[in-house]
Amino acid sequence: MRPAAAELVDSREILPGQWLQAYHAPDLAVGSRAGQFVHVRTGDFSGMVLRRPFSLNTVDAATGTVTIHFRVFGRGTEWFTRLRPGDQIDLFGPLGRPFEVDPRSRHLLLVAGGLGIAGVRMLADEAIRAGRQVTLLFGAASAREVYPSTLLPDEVEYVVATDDGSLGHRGFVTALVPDYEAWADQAFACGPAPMLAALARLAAGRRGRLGVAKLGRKRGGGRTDPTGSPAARRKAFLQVSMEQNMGCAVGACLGCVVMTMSGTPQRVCREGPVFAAEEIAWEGGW
Amino acid sequence: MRPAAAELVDSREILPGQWLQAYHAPDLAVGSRAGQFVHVRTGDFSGMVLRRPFSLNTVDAATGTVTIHFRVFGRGTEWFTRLRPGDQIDLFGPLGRPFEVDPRSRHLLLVAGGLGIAGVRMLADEAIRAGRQVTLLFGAASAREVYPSTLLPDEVEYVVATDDGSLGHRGFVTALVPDYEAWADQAFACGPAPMLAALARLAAGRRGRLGVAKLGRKRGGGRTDPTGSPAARRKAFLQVSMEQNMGCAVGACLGCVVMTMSGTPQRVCREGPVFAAEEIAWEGGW
Amino acid sequence: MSRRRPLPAARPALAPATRILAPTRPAPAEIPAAEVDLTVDLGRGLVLPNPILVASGTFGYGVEYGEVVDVDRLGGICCKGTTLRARIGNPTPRVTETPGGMLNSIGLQNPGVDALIEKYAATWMTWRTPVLVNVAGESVHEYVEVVRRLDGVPGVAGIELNISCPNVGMGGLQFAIDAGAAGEVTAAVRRATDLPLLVKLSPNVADIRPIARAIADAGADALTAINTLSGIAVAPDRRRPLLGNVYGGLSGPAVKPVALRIVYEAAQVVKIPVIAIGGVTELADVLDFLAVGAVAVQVGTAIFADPTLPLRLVDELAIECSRRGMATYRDLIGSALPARTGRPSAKGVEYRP
Amino acid sequence: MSRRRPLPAARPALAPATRILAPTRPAPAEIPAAEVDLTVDLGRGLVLPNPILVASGTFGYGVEYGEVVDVDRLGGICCKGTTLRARIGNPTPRVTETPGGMLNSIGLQNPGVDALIEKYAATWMTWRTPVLVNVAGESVHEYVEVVRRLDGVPGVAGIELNISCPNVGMGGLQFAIDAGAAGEVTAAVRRATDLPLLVKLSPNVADIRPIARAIADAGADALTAINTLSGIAVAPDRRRPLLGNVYGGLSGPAVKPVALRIVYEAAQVVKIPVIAIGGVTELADVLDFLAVGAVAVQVGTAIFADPTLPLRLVDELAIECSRRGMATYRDLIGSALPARTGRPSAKGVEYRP
Ligand SMILES: Cc1cc2nc3c(=O)[nH]c(=O)nc-3n(C[C@H](O)[C@H](O)[C@H](O)COP(=O)(O)OP(=O)(O)OC[C@H]3O[C@@H](n4cnc5c(N)ncnc54)[C@H](O)[C@@H]3O)c2cc1C
Ligand SMILES: Cc1cc2nc3c(=O)[nH]c(=O)nc-3n(C[C@H](O)[C@H](O)[C@H](O)COP(=O)(O)OP(=O)(O)OC[C@H]3O[C@@H](n4cnc5c(N)ncnc54)[C@H](O)[C@@H]3O)c2cc1C
Ligand SMILES: Cc1cc2nc3c(=O)[nH]c(=O)nc-3n(C[C@H](O)[C@H](O)[C@H](O)COP(=O)(O)O)c2cc1C
Ligand SMILES: Cc1cc2nc3c(=O)[nH]c(=O)nc-3n(C[C@H](O)[C@H](O)[C@H](O)COP(=O)(O)O)c2cc1C
Ligand code: FES
Ligand code: FES
Repeated sequence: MRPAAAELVDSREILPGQWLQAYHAPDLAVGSRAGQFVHVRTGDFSGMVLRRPFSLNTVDAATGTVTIHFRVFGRGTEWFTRLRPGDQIDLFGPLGRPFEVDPRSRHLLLVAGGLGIAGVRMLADEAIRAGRQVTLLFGAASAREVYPSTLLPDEVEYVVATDDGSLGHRGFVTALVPDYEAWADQAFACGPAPMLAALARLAAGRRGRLGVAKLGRKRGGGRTDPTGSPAARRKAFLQVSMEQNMGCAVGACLGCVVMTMSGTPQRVCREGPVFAAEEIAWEGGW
Repeated sequence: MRPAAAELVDSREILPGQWLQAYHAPDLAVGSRAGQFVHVRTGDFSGMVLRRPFSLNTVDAATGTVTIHFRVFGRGTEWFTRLRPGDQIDLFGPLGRPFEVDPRSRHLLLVAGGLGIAGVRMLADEAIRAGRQVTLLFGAASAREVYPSTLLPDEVEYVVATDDGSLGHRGFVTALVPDYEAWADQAFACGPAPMLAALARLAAGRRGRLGVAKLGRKRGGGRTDPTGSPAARRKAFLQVSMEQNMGCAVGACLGCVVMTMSGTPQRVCREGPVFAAEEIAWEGGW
Repeated sequence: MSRRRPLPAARPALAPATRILAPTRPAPAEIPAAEVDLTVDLGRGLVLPNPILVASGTFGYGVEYGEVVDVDRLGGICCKGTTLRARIGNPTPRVTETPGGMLNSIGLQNPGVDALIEKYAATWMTWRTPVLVNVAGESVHEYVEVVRRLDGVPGVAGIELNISCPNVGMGGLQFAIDAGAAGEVTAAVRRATDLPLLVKLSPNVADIRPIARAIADAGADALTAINTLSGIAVAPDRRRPLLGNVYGGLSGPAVKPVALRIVYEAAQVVKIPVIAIGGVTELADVLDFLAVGAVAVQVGTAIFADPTLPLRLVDELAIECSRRGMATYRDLIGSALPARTGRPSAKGVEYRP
Repeated sequence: MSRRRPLPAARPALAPATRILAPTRPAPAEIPAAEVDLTVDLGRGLVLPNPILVASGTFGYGVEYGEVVDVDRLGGICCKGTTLRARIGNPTPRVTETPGGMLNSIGLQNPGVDALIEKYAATWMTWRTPVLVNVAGESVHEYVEVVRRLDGVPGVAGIELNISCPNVGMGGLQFAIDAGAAGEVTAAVRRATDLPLLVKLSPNVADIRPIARAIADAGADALTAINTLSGIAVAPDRRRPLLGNVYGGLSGPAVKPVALRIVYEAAQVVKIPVIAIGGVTELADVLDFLAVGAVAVQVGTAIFADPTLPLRLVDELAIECSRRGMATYRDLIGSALPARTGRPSAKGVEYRP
């Protein structure tokens, strides 16, 4: 975790208003894990004082390349699109805690809503490298916002839902989940908060519907890991990657918290951005 | 006078920290006169809300090119140096009132202190085109800050003074002026305020030293032109180009005034930047 | 999508339905932009053609930008601050840039009210755009006297009282920082004229609400907010403050959050309209200020960077309404205000970092 | 210079001499940067190793940036605001960017003073850098109680009182906006501890000087200024203010002119040291604040963009002094203040736009 100079290698608009940028950043490309993020500084002369957080979309240790995938939302993201190959930029990371895959999980269900794909994309690479099976459920408003399958590893089973039915299932991506409930050992999701909340509700009912959750049954009444610990998260069926506006991204400012079931706010940048779904107080709590 | 898109054609550091930039700006290149300036906008995403004023250094109506010559002073000028050929920028101008040369003047003395060269540079072109003789007295701290003679028309008589004597006369450029007092029909100056004030004192004493001022003697007791009018300035021996921090550059904000002998502040952007030396209250007056 | 697997039969979305991306709302019936009602009725017969004004001190007397801006398409023009007698203003430098903003200390240089009327009123009369004369003074008497001379002058559409001036009668305390003084000067001017009367709030106070209330109670027709924040800059050689007058007023995008707060608070405690000023540089800023309760906005500092901005904002506002199927921009006002504004919140004061 | 004509014989410069470019001063005897005295003596035994501190709320408890910043080279650390009992803080969003600045409304989330001591004091004790605990409360009693618990705790080098909190005993008015309340809470805390006591000024007031004086008279060892300006932002859908708490505090470069003004005014009316905060992003800002009378500065918001900034400023300040032949950075303090500060100017209040 250091502010590090990175050089833009490639920048492409892969979907309307959505950009994929590759940076040469060897320090980041080694040791980063799926679910972690970088905090990116905008131009020096700008009136923009805050960095912008982006998920590590992919990393390639061999070439020292990391990619981010972002949507043009406001001034900062607009500014990034103006960078040209060769431009230097300051990427701070890797930050936050990664997804934790149970060593016994064979079937991983990834659920992404829109830009949420950037949050789980790297997990697909990691899982396939580890010989796991991956199904990615992807939801978007319409066909023109659907993530191109060419940007996914061949091994990924890719299922699409669109709100208007212009491609794949018509409706919300959450509607696809029950079909995979039994198949999946674990699920990992990133996307708009309402989508994550719906998934959390589904996950909470799953144990009842399936009888016994596949994972954890061998553990019987053994010791319980403290909530929020990597070990506890590793056992969770559903892990979600959360978003919050950030100041510092290292846990210093308490700007980025989410309320948890324990009644204590947790920092997305430090305890997150990945949480077990059951840690989160989905209805708020302030 | 309009905000107009201009494209950077060429950008060079001609002296340490001093840049010469050429812009393609056909609208500006026609009808602009020596002494006028442009108000240049900085980058859109910057925290810099004000434009920056620069003298029109040269204009070439044939190619539609204008140049500015500036020193890197703060954030804005630093930002301009980062522009690359092909970049678009917004030049607002031409603004302000030009130097007024008396039609009868054959010998023009230009006096420039450091960057002040940018304020009188274009007058040399205009004068030579009109068949006048031009001597340029130039002062700088040392040889390394002396404006390259290669950037001047061949017809210009170029005389240099440096504070440390590393090139030309040792001392202030003002010390050179008396030698040309008799030769010059009119003088035009741009540079630091103390230099202009010293020149103004010299000019005020000139009439006494020379007996009768060369210009104006034929007019006898005729009508007098109102102070500050082009006609009145045209008769002044010494015209100076003044600087002040600017807001609007069109006369709306009253940010850029200089105090005049009449006790009313005048706007550098509108009544100036060129003034007859005798209009200015050199000691202030607030 | 070659590798898409055959989908299970479509089924109803799970309850409660979740929306993954912005819902595709039913497209509203589009109103042609030219037909959107942008007029602002401020009472006493003052109807602005649109809610985009130019702020006092940044647009001179309306004539300076003449070659660049078609003044007749503006919603209104607040001219430079005017006093009873001519003023030469403050020593230079008078302006400087600051991060995201600027400081100015013009010191109310102006020719005095009589010269103002002589020089500009006839021109203003020929304009469709109302010109509001921004009035300053150092005593209640001075304000009243200036306004009296403006009363009935054709071409003068209204008054904007700049009360961020020292009240010599109160030991130099600004009228604007004291509810009593602010109310008193407003009431006195109100008695002196039937012209539409706008009063401009200063942000340099701990709580704007009692001041806003006092001004409204004293008979103002509208509030304008904000004037500049008090600030300084240091000269490059660091031997003195940079501005000739030491103190300057901070304006520009940097102050927008403060302006939003003041408008938000004032709009909740008064019934008269509030016109917002402070850091407007794009349509989003206009929409933000309308959302917190402003009926119109003034553009100030941003004019220096882009004189064409105010007119562009007029067009863009009409297009925005048109796109959203709104027959009038007024539907945008107050959308971010709390639903019940009955009991004024004490939050402004209770703010904790 | 081929075309240079033969020069007339050199002659003495004309009187009065004019300087065309910056005079080449005699080069001062250079002091090695490492030997420049950067220490700041705040009294009561609190000596900061250098005048670059990190501001409360932006550097957590000093441990969070551990991997990136060598805390032991900082001049001081002001930790996050601490209250008597744990607080969960405000609903989200809690931060957002604004032009040249940011708004925050953390709402003083903190574990409470006892947990703070338990979790961090032992670590702080091992640091060379003094840690000042920023203390907040809603009544004089609460402040006193928190400070009492911190008194004598090894690792706690001093107190920074954050008085921008509502005083429940005064109907929610902030202590910081009222000279009486500010003096009262300072005096009460002063009686409760011998720890070095810094009190933090709020810029959200019409006149800082009576408040600064009241705090100094009540026995504070130093003032820190400024806390954030009160502001708001609007949510993208414009149906509500963006921050969960509606109000937030504005910080960053945008507020620097206001911070400079407050420091400039405070430094002229109190004899105790003033520590400046507000928009420091580079050495020039540090030099500006020293010039208007600050003895040290705190870096806040800028840390988020560049955590390495504070340490770079320490190095750059030493180099600047070295370059200018100064054996101590203290020669930079107050260079832009008026020569005679005897009769406090009324200018801050007299400001006119
Ligand atoms: C851990 C994490 C990972 C993220 N990964 C991605 C990603 O891979 N791809 C992507 O497109 N987006 C991602 N986001 C969201 C992304 O950070 C915002 O879209 C971006 O900051 C918007 O910046 P802007 O300048 O365009 O918008 P502005 O509106 O100009 O930004 C203003 C401020 O709000 C903050 N902000 C605005 N929206 C968000 C948001 N949704 N989340 C957090 N802060 C926000 C900005 O950081 C900035 O401080 C992620 C957010 C988080 C917290
Ligand atoms: C009519 C006119 C013509 C000029 N022509 C030239 C020229 O040809 N070449 C050149 O190098 N300089 C010229 N200057 C000065 C030039 O405008 C400043 O050097 C420049 O604005 C500094 O900007 P900055 O961002 O680098 O400095 P910053 O210090 O970052 O600027 C901060 C603010 O102060 C203003 N400012 C700072 N210095 C000056 C100054 N000397 N005059 C006016 N405003 C200033 C800036 O415009 C800006 O608003 C001219 C000034 C005027 C008024
Ligand atoms: C150069 C300048 C001069 C100003 N003069 C006046 C004035 O005479 N009277 C007044 O009420 N406000 C004056 N103001 C304040 C503006 O009208 C406005 O309230 C303020 O600048 C905030 O708006 P902005 O951020 O859009 O500039 C002046 C502002 C500037 C920048
Ligand atoms: C996220 C954040 C949290 C803050 N929390 C506190 C706090 O707990 N106590 C306090 O006195 N000031 C707090 N502040 C104010 C800062 O200490 C500082 O006074 C202010 O940010 C201005 O400095 P800056 O412009 O360098 O950020 C906070 C500021 C920020 C940005
Ligand atoms: S962003 Fe500062 S604590 Fe998470
Ligand atoms: S810069 Fe505005 S009047 Fe000259």
